[in-house]
Amino acid sequence: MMSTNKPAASYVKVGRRSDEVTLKPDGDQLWHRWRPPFSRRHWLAWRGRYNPRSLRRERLLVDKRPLWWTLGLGGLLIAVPFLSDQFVNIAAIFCIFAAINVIWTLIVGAAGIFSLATMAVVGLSAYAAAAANVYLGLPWPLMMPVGAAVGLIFGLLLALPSTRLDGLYYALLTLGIAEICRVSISQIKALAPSNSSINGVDSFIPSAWHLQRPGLLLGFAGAFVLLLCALLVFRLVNTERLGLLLQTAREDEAFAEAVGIDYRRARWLVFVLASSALGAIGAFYAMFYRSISLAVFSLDQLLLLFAMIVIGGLGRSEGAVLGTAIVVLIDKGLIGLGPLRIIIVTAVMIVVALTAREGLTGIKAQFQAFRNRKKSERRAARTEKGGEVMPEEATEIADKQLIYRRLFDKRLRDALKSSITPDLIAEHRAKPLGQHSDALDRLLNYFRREEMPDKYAILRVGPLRSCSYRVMALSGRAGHPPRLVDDKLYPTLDEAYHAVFLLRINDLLAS
Amino acid sequence: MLPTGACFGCEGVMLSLGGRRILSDVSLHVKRGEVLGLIGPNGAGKTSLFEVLSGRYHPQQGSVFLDELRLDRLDIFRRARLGVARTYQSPVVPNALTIGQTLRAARKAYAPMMSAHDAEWAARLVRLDASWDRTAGSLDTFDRRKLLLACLMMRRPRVLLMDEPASGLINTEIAELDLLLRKFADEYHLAIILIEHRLELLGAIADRVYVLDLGAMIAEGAPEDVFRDDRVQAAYFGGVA
Amino acid sequence: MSGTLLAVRGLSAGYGPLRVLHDIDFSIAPGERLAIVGLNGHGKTTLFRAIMQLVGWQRGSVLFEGKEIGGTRSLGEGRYTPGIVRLGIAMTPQGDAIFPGLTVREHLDCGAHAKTAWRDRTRRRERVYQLFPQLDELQGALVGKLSGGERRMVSIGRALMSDAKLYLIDEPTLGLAPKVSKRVIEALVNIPLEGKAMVITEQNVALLSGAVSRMMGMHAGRLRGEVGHVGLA
Amino acid sequence: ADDILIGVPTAQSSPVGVGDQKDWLNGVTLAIDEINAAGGVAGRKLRAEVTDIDIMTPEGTVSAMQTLTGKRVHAIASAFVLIPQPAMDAAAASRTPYLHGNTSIASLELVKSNPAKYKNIFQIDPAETWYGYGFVRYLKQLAAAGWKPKNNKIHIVQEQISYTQVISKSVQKAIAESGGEWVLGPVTDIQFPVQDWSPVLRALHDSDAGVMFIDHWVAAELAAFAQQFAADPVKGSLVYLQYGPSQPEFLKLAAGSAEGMIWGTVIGTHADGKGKDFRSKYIKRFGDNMGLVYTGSGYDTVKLLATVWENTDPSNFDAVGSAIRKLRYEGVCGTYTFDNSEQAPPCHPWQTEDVKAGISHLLLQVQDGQHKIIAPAELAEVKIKPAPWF
Amino acid sequence: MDATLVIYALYLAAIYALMAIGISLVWSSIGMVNMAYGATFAVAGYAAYFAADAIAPAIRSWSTGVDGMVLLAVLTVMAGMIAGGLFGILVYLVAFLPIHDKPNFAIRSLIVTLAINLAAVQALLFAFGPQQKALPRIFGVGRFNLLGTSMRLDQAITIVTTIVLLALVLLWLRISRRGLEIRAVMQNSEGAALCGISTRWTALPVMMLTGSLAGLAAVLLSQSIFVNPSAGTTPLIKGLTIALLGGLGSVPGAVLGAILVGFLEAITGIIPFLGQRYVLVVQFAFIVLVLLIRPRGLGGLLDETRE
Ligand SMILES: Nc1ncnc2c1ncn2[C@@H]1O[C@H](COP(=O)(O)OP(=O)(O)OP(=O)(O)O)[C@@H](O)[C@H]1O
Ligand SMILES: Nc1ncnc2c1ncn2[C@@H]1O[C@H](COP(=O)(O)OP(=O)(O)OP(=O)(O)O)[C@@H](O)[C@H]1O
Ligand SMILES: [Mg+2]
Ligand SMILES: [Mg+2]
Repeated sequence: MMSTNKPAASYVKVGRRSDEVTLKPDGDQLWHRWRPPFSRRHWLAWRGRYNPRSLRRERLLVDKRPLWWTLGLGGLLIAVPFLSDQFVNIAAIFCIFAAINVIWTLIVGAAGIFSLATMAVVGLSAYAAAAANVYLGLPWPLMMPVGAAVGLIFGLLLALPSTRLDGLYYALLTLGIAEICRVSISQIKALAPSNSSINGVDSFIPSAWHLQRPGLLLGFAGAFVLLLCALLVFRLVNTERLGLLLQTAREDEAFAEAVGIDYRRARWLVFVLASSALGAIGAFYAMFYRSISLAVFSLDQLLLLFAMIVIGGLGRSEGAVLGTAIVVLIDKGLIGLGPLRIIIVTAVMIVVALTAREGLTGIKAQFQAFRNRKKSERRAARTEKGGEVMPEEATEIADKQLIYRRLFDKRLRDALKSSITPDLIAEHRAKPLGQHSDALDRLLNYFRREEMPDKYAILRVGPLRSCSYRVMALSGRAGHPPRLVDDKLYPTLDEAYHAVFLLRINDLLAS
Repeated sequence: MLPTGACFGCEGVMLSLGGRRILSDVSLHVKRGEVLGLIGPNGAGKTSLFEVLSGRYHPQQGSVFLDELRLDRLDIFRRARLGVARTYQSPVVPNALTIGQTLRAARKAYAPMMSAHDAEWAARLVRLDASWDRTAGSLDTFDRRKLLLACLMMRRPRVLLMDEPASGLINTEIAELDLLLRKFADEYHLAIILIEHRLELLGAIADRVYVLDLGAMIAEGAPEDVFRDDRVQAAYFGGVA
Repeated sequence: MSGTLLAVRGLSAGYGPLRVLHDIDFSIAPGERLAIVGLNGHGKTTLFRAIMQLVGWQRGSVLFEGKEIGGTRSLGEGRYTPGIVRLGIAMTPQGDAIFPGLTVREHLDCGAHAKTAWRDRTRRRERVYQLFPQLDELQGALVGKLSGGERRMVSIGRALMSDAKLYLIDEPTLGLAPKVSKRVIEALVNIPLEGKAMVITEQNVALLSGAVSRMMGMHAGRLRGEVGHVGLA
Repeated sequence: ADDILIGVPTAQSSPVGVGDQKDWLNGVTLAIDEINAAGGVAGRKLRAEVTDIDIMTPEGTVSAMQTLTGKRVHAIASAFVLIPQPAMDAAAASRTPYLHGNTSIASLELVKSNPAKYKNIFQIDPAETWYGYGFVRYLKQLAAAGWKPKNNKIHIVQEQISYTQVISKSVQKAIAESGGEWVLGPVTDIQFPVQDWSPVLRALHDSDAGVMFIDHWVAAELAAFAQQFAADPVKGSLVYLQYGPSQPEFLKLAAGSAEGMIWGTVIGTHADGKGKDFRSKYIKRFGDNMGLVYTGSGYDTVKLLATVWENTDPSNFDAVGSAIRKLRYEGVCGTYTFDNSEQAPPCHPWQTEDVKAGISHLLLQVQDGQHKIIAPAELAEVKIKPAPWF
Repeated sequence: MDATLVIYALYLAAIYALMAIGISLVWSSIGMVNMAYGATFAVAGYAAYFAADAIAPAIRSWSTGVDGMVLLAVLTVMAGMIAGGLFGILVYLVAFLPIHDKPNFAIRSLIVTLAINLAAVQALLFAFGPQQKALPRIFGVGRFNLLGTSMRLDQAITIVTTIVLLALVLLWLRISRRGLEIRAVMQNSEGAALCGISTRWTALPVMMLTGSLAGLAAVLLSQSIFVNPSAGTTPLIKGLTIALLGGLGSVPGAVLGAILVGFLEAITGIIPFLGQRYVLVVQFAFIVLVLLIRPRGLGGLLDETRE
C-alpha cells in the first residue's frame, strides 16, 4: 500500500500493524440456527453469576415479569366466578379495554406512531362486522375475521400519511379521520331510528344467556382470551426482530439508517398489523355488547384510554394492563358514586403523572435511580473509598477486593510521595543503575511493580554507533503501539533512564 | 461514469438547500483499498457532500455511482444495503440499548441476517472490548464510534464514509483509529473517504486528498502536495501552516 | 476580595450512580485566563456544568465573589442556572446547546438577555461580527442549518454578548478547522479582561500554550495542578 | 318489613339530558316522600336506588340497568334513555317492571314485536310521532278558528338524533296527508351543539315561511334561538319550538325574548286543580325552577306503582306487570292506561277524544313570561295570542 | 357570499383565533399541550356571569344609558379575563411547576391538564348544576348598518376587540425581550438557562396571558351561546385543531388557520345540500388535506436539526 512509502512530517509511525490479524470465521452455516419464537431452552431468564463477596456461584432470575403476569392474570381468572354479575361484567370490560390498550401501546410505544385513530379503527370494524351480521346475516364466527380485514384496510389507509407527518400532527390527522368516521356513520339514515347504533348483533353468547349469569361468565371468558391474544401479539412484535429494529430507530434514526434499517417500513408493518388486530377486537366488542354505538368514537373515551396507558406506563404491555385495571375499576366499579368517581379518576391521574415519570410500572426503576444517586452522593462524601475509582467505572464495584487494593495502593503512594526529595533525585541522576539508598530502592521497586500502562520504554534511534535515545510510553494493551512522550533526544542511556525516572515521579506526584 | 478502477464516487454534484448553494459541480472517486481524505474549512460542504453520497440529500444535479450502478434515487438504508457505509460527525448510538442489543439489531437489520458470530467478529475487529451488557449511552466517544463501525463492518461494506472520526479523540485513540482504517483498507479492501481536521492523521493514512472550499473542489492530490498548495493554505490554514 | 473571583473547594459531582468529579479545588483571580486541559471523558465539561448547577448531583462549595453558589441543591438540573448566570458567569456549552429555530441575530440577542446588556445589544453584536465575519452574512440564517463550525462560533459569540465577569468556554475548537480554531483562540485571547476572568477547556494543549496565563491538567475527574509534564501531550 | 326499592337510573355526568333526568328524580323523590309520610305501601316504605347512567351508549345504559337489577330493585322508573333496546333487554333479562318516558316509537315497536319478552316494560307517554301529527292537526284547528297564515309553507329546522328525526318525518308525513292545505318548505339541518343560529336565521328569512317548526330539544340552544330571532324576527310567521322549552332554565335564559313562541309536549303537567297543587308542592320543595314535563311524569310513575303494589306482591314481577297492564290511573299529567299491544297510554286528543282516556298532547305559548297551555281545549288556560312580531 | 356571511365568518375566526393562539403559545413556549384550556374557558365564563349578576343591578341603578352599558361590558370582560388568568396560574402551579424539568414532561403534563379539565367540568357541574347561565348581552342585541350591511353589534365588537388584542400580542412576541425569551425557551430550555432565562419565570406570564385570552373568548362567545360546565369542550377542540393546523408554535399560522376554518364553517353552514351538520366533517376533511400537503401545518417551523 502506497501509504507506507510516504513520509509524513507531523506524525511518526510506530507499531503501525496490529499484532494479530482477525480473520472472518467461515462456516457461518453452523451458526445460522433459526429457532422459532417461544422455542427457546429457558422460559425464564436465569442468569448464573459468581458472587465475589460470598465466593460462591448463584443463580438469579433476571426478569421476574413472567411470574407477575401469571400471578395477576391467573388471580383474575380464579376470582371472577365468585364475583357479582356487575363485577363479572366489569372484569370483561377491563379485558377488552386492556386488549385495546395493549395493541395501542404497540402503535404508540413500539412503532412510535402517535395515532389517535385507535378507537376509530375499533369502531369502524365493529360497525362493519355488526352490519354484516345484522343486515347480511353473516354468522358470528366470521365477524372477527371481517373486523380484522376492515381494520387491515383502514390501517393501510391510515398508514399512508404516517411516514410524512410526525408527532402531534399525525395525532391531529387521525383525530380528524376518527371524527369524519363518526359523523359519516351518524349520517347513515338507515341507522337514524336507533341513534345510529346497531343493536341485536349475534354473539358467541347464546341469546338465551344474554345478560344472564352464564352469559356473563362466557363473555368474560371470551374477553380474557382476547386479552391473552393481544398480549401474545404484543410479545411477538415487540420483543422479536421488528421491535428491536424499531427501538433502535426510536433511539437514533440516523444510526438506524446508517446500519441499513428501513425503520419506516418496519413502522408501517407494525401499524398495519396492530390495526387489523384492533379490527378483530372491534368485532369482538360488537359481539360482546350485541350492539355498537357512536360512543366508540367519542373523544372523552379515547383520552380516558390514553390516560390509562400513561398511568400504567407508556410503552409497556404491563403498564397498559395495570393502568386499565385501575381506571376501569374506579370508573365502572364505583358507578354508585356518580360524578364523584370521575373526580377520583382525575385525582389518580394527577398524582401518578406528577410523581411517577414512567407511570406506575416505572416506579421501581425510578426508585432505584434515586437510590443510586443517594449512594453516590454518600460515596462522594467519603473520599477515601472509591476515591481512586475512575469516572468510567465509578459505579458500584461488586468486587470489594479491588477497592481495598486501591486503598492500600493509595496509602503506599502517599508514603512514597513524602519520601521524594531533591537529593533522592540527585542520587538517581548520579547512578540510575546499581546499589541505591533504601528510600530510592523502595521507590524503584514500587515503579517496577506497577502495571504495564504506566510504564515507559526507551527507543533507540539512529545507527548503533552514534545512536541517541527517546522515551516512549507503553500503551499496556496488546496491539496498541507505544507512543512517543516528547521529542527530546537523550545522548546516553543513563540520561534516558533518568528521564523515565522523572516521568514516573511526575506521575506519582500527580496521581 | 466513473474513471476506470474507481469503485465509488460522484459526478458533477450540485446541491442547494434553503435557497443556498451548498455544493457546485463536485466530482470525486475512490478506488478499492484506497484511503481518500476530504478537508476544507468549516461550512465548506464536506458533511453535505457526505449526505449526498450516502443519500440523505438528493442533489439537484449530478449523480452518485457505486461501480456501474447509479445510486441517485436510493435512500440511505438502501445504499447501506448495497455496501455504502457511513459514520456521522457526532458519535450517534441508540443510547438506551445495550451494545449486545445494538449489534443484534444490526445483524437482523435486513436479509441476509448475520449470525451472532459475525457480530462478535466485527466487535473484535474494531477492538470494541467494552462489556456487551453496557448501555451504548454510557460509552465514551471512541467506543461509540467503534460500536457504529462494528455494526457497519459486520456486513463487509464496500465503501466507508467517515465524517470527522477523530474529533474528540486523544492521541492514543487516534493512533488506534489509524490502525483500524489501515486494516480496513489493506485487508478488507474498503474504499474509505475521510473528513478530518486532524491533519496528522490524514497525512499519515490518506493516499489522496480532496480539498473542498465554499462547496467547490479547489485541489486534489497526494497530501503533502495538497497541504503545500497556496489556495489550500489560504482557504484552510489561513496562511499559517 | 479582589484576590479570587471564583473559588472551588472540594467539589464532587456525577450523574446518577456515576461519579465524575472527585473533590476539585481551584480558584481564579480577576484578569486571569485559566486553561483546563484534559483527555476527553475526564470531566472538564462536567466541572463547568457543576459550576452552573447543571449536573445530576454535586456537593462541595463554589464561591463566586465570596457568594456560595455550590452546595448540594439537587432540586433538579438547571433550576439555579439562570440565577448563577445573572451573577455574572457566562458559559458556552460543549457541542451546540443552541436554539435551532432562531436566527443568528436573535440567538446573539439571547446572550444579551440581561436588562442592561439588552440596551446596547446592537453594539455588542457588531463586536461579535468583527470577531467572526462569517456570521455577518449569516445573520438571518436559522442556526439549525449552520455547519458544525458555524454553530460553535455562534454559541461563543453568544457568551461574549453578555457582560459576565467570568467566561467558561468549553472546548471552543472542537471540530473546527485549524484556521478557524486559531481565529477563535485569538479572539478569546484578545477579549480585554479588565477584572474579568476566563476558563477554557481544551484537549489540544499546543493551541493554548502561551495564550493563557495558567494551565491545569484534568485527569479522571481530578485536577492535576499546573501542567508542565507529558501526561497529555 | 324491608323497603320497596325503585331503581332510578339518572344521568348525572353525561353531556345531555342531565336537566330532564334531574326533574324526573325530583318528581320521584316527591312522590316517595309523600307515600312514606302516609305510611308507605302496605306498611313497607319506598326507597329510591339512584345510579348514574350514560344514556348515550348501549354499554353505559346496560351497565346502569344491571347495577339496579343487581340490587334487586322491585321496579325501574327511568326518565328516558336514547337507545331503548339495550336498556329494555337488560330489564327484560330479570323481568323487573320497567317504566320509562322514552317517548319513542322504537320502544313501542319492540314491545309489539316481542310481547312475551318485554311484557313488564311500559312507556308512560305516547310516541314522539304525535309531535308531528299533533302539531299539523292543531294548525288545522287554528285555521278553522279563523287564523290566516301568511302562506302555507312549513319550514322545518331539524336536529340529527333519532328523536328529532322521527318527529321531522312525522311532520312531513302529516303535511303530505294534509292534502295540499300545507306544503313543505325548506328543511334546514342543524347539529347539537349549535354555536350560532345566524345561518339558520338567514335560512328562515330566505324561506319566509308561514310556519316555522324548530325541531330541537336542548332548552338553552332554543333560548339562544329565541333571542336571536327576537333580534330580527321574520314578520308574521308562527314559530313552534319543539319540547325544549319545557326545561326550567328556558324562560330565564331567553330573558323575555321567547314571548309569543309556541311549543308542545306529548306529556306534561296539567294546569287543572290536581296539576296546580302538584306544581305548588314541587316549588315548595325544590324551589322555583320547575320543568313542566318530567317532574309530573316521574311523580305519577311512582304513584301508579304504589297503587299497584297496594295489592300485589312487589317481588312477584309478572304479577305486578299484569296488574299495571290492567291499571287505569289518573295523575297530574293525565290518565295512564297500558292495556294495548304497545303498553303505552294513547295520545289525547289525536288517538282518543276523551281527555280522561289518555295522556294529552299539550301545546303551550309563552305569554307575559309564563308558559300557558293553549290546547287541547279541555285543558287550555288561555287562548293563543298573536306574537309580538306579527 | 355576501357581507353578513363575511361578518359571521370573521366572528367565528376571531373566537377560534383566541383559543388557538392560547394553545399554540403554551405549546411553543413551554412544550405543554394545555388540555385544561376548555376548563379555563368555562370557569372564566362562570366568573363573568356571576360578576355581571352581582354588579348589573348596581350599574343599572347608577345609569341605564350607554355609559352604563360600557361600564358593565368592561367589568364583565375584565372579570372573565382575570378569572381566566387565575385559572391559568392554577394550571401552571399544578401541571407545570412540579414536573417541568423532569423526564417526559410533555406527556405527563398532557395527562395532568386533561385531568384538571375533567375535574373542573365535574366540579362546575356539581357546584352550579347542569342548567345553563345566560350572560347579560353586554354589547346589546342591536344591529347597525355599516356600508349598507346590517351587522350584529356583538359580532362586530368581538371582531374588532380580537383583532386589536391579537395584533398587540403578535407585536409583543416579535419585538419585546419577553417574546425572545419565550421563543428561546421553546427552542431549548437548557440553552435558555445558560442565557440567564428562567423557564419557570417565562412560563408564568405565558400561562396567565393565554388564560385571560381564553377568558376573553369565553365572554365574547357567551354572547351567542350560554355558559355551562362543558361549554369549553367545543372551543377546546376547535382551538387545538386550529393550533395544529396552523403549525404548533406559529402564531401567524394559528391566525390564518382560524380565518380559514371560520370561513369554511360559515360557507358550509349555508350551502343548502351540506348544511350545518356537515360543518365538522368538512372542517376535518380540510385539515386532513392541509396536513397531507403541508406536514407541519400552515406555518410549520423547522424543528429538526442536523446530525
Ligand atoms: N439543511 C440545510 N439547510 C440550509 N443550509 C444548510 C443545510 N445543511 C448545510 N447547510 C449549509 O451548508 C454549508 C456546509 O455545511 P456542512 O455541514 O457540509 O459544512 P462542513 O464542511 O461539514 O463544516 P464542518 O467542518 O464544520 O462540519 C454550511 O454553510 C451550512 O450552513
Ligand atoms: N449526561 C451524562 N450521563 C451520564 N454520564 C455522563 C453524562 N455526561 C458525561 N458523562 C460521563 O462523565 C464523564 C466525563 O464527561 P465530560 O464530558 O465531563 O468529560 P470531558 O472532559 O468534557 O470530555 P470531552 O473532552 O469529550 O468533552 C464521561 O465518562 C462521561 O461518560
Ligand atoms: Mg461537518
Ligand atoms: Mg467536554
